[in-house]
Amino acid sequence: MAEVLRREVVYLITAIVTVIMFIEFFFVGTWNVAEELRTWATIIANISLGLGAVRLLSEHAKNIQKRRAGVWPFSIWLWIIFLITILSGLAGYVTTHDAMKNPLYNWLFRWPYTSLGQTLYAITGFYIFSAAYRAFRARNIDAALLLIAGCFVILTNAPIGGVIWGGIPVIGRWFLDYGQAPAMRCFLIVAAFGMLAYGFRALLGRERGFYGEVAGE
Amino acid sequence: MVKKEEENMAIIISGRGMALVILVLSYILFYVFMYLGRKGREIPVRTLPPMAAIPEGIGRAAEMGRPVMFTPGIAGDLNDPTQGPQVLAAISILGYIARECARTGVKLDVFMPIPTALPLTEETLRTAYMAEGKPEEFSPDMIHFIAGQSPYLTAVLGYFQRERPATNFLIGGFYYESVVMGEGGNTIGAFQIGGTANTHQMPFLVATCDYVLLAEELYAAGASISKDPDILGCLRGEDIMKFILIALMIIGFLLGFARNPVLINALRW
Amino acid sequence: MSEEELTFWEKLARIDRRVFYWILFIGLMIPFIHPIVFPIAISPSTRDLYEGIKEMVEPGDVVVMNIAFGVDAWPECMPAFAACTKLLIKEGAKIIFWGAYYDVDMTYQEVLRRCEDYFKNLKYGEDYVYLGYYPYQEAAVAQLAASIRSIFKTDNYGTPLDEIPMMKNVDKATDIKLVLSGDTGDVCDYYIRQWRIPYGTPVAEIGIAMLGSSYMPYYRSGVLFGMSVGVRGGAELEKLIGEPAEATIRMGAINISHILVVIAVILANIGYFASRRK
Amino acid sequence: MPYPTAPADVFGLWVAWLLMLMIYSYPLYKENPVFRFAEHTYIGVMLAIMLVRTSITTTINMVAPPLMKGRLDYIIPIVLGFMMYFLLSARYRWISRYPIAVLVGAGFGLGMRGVLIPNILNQVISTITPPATGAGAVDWWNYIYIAIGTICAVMYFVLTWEHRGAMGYATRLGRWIIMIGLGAYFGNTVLFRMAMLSGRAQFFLQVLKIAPM
Repeated sequence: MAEVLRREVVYLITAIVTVIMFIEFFFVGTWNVAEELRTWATIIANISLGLGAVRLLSEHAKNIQKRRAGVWPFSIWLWIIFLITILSGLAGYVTTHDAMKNPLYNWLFRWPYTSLGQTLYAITGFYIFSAAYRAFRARNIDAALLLIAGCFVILTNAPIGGVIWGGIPVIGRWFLDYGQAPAMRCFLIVAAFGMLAYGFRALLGRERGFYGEVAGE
Repeated sequence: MVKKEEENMAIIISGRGMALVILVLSYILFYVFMYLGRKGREIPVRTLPPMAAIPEGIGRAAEMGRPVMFTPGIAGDLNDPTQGPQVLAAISILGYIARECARTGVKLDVFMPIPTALPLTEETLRTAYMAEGKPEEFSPDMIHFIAGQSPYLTAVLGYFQRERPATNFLIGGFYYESVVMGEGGNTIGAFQIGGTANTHQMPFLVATCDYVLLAEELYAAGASISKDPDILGCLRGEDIMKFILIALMIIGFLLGFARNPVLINALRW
Repeated sequence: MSEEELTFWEKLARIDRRVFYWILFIGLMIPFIHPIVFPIAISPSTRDLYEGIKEMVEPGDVVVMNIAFGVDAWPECMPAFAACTKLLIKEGAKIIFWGAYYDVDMTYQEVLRRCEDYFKNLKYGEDYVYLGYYPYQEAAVAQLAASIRSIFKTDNYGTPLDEIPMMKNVDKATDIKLVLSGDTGDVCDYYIRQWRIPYGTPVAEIGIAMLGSSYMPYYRSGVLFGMSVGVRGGAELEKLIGEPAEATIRMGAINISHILVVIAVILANIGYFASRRK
Repeated sequence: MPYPTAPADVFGLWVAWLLMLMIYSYPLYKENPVFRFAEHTYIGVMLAIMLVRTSITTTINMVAPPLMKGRLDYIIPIVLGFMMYFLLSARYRWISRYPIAVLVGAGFGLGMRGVLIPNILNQVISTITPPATGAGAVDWWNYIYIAIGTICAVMYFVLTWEHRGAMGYATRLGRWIIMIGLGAYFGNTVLFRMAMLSGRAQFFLQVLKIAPM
């Protein structure tokens, strides 16, 4: 019985929810239950973040406890800044129903948080540079095509490309508007089938890899 | 929904009929070939080099005495329609990686930024170590959770240079972190296997990883290792669907020269 | 092969990446000290966006501006977003702002600041309204299409939607003339699937450049009526509405960085062929 | 944003500037304690902000109004959400599978129904839609290129048939088409990344008052 509860019932719930989503999509009628299930899913996902928080904080607590070399002082700092941020945010929320109204939380959000976000988001600029440097080498026909398409598009996006040679934006635009279309279309199509098949197996309860059961066993 | 009065007799929402046909047809084909596969029918499958390279990557880590890193990207939660299935497929592959690691005694670090996927990841690792007869080597501490995309990326970058993993697996639903992790991994000379179905991240994984699972290959990866008849059968079904689509495209392409919209209208049904 | 054996040309293929990083970061600063402006051509997708808005929007129509980018993506997304806001106001549209990012408040404030001259003649609640944050999920976008009030009971400042003049008869996707979505992720996909397909609401993408590639099939098949591609699209829109601003200056930095990338790629290939000949 | 004047904001601006340099010490130099400090600051702040914003504020906003109206069914997702925490108990870990089953079901259901029209049908339709009347030779060439290219690229992903004979040629062409697509995509992304990085370079100068805010 316990086994059934642990496995079959779980697969059954997955399948039922999937089918409800299908029915709502294809068939005429009002399917409030589908909408409600989606809201539930959102709520569940939101609540589950706390689980991650427990994990993350306990990992750093262990770092401190074991005095892990090179890391533990930073783990202490992580705890401190976490507590400051969450307490100020909660204080704001409890008193005014808006965490942002707490000046400390607002400051943390406005300066360290957004700056770090922009910084990390922009760090890709460096890495895409060196990735191009390493990957765009004409080792064979495949790589040469990658290189040619990439360079024309790069020079097209920068206005200076058209100044260097008038043909660059023409060719580059062709790559952007048409040249890449078949590949993108193909990825969309085959990824869709991949998902349909994967989802189908999950629907039948035959794809259990992600439920911790090793495939093919 | 947005039904007009006069269409109230219809059962299927207009414009979605053909979608239903595709869905049902695919499912029938999947089922038929799964059934045939179970009956013992041989279905050949192209080996996927990235999957074949997994033992090599883990062997490398064993030789160098360094850890292996796995991360599924942070594109979306499990209930996200485009990313969720990719994350699940990645966790399935993680199961295989974890078994290899358990067998060879290589330390495995999993960076999992998706809280809802934590239980599945833990279960997968636990089962993998159990299957290899080393349940005592599993610990939930192998799984590192970090909330938020950019902090997760920072933590992985820091980890790269502090622990210097020998092999990185970047498999799952990625966003912008793909290029940074890929290049960050290159800096420390790691062997890398990537995989995603997000078209916008494929170029970066292709540029930075040694092997990449693209689009459908991510979902099919299990087949090339396990030869599981269910997965193989589905693959055969998918291929037949592709041929059907190709046939439709050829017919439609030729009709296009005659400007005959009959097929297009049929597909819009 | 040890360092000593490498010829000059071969070393070109193995330059330490940090050298590039330094050159790049310093190079990117130049245009902000001394602007470098080159003429810019308008791409078809931007033109379709511009003309689509001009054609479709009649004074009084309600449109949605979806903020699906964070503060981190301002340099890329904000110019086009601000330019579209200006264009919509010129066309007499009533605008609903909402967003799927934590920091949507800051982005909204910045939009107001950048379009200050336009907003000063408008009245909050009658000409534009800010509803705030909704969860970054397809389910939420689907619900917004069915009923805005199922997600937003009030605007961001606590006023019930029914008490806001411009929201009186607005609740469903069909009440909205069009949606412009500034994205860094795939929220526009949600609008395509949950608004465009079932309800036919026109949708256009005004987000980051890489989405230009992934949404190109949608644009080509007419699912998106127009598209502005990243900061370049922003610069084009600024030219179309005749108000050069941030994006126009930023294109200078784009010129420098793109040339640097191409130079690096050329060096890499010279080095690669030199070492292969050996 | 205008250059701040309030002391707290000026301080914040400089903190932001320093944190940026701390993070960039990683690519521009290497991993070091300064980077580690910024890394841990970010992880801690982000976790707290996400908890406040997502787990607490949004959840309460989503759950409280219907509960107040007597919609007791909204207790279910809360219970399901907390069932996730059974992961922390060795004995009742399996209970955490139930909420996940709902998430996985919603993900697959929405995912599968969502790909049929935009990913499959629309792609086929736009591949076989001929150029409008009055189209020139270039439009017809693009029509042929996209159709043949898409067909060959899809063929490249056929996994259970050997790529031999005519199919071998088609799949090789498909591979080239895919490479062109990836290259163009890569090139296009450079624009976005550089725009972002230029934003940071601009910020670097703005804080020093070399460039206007």
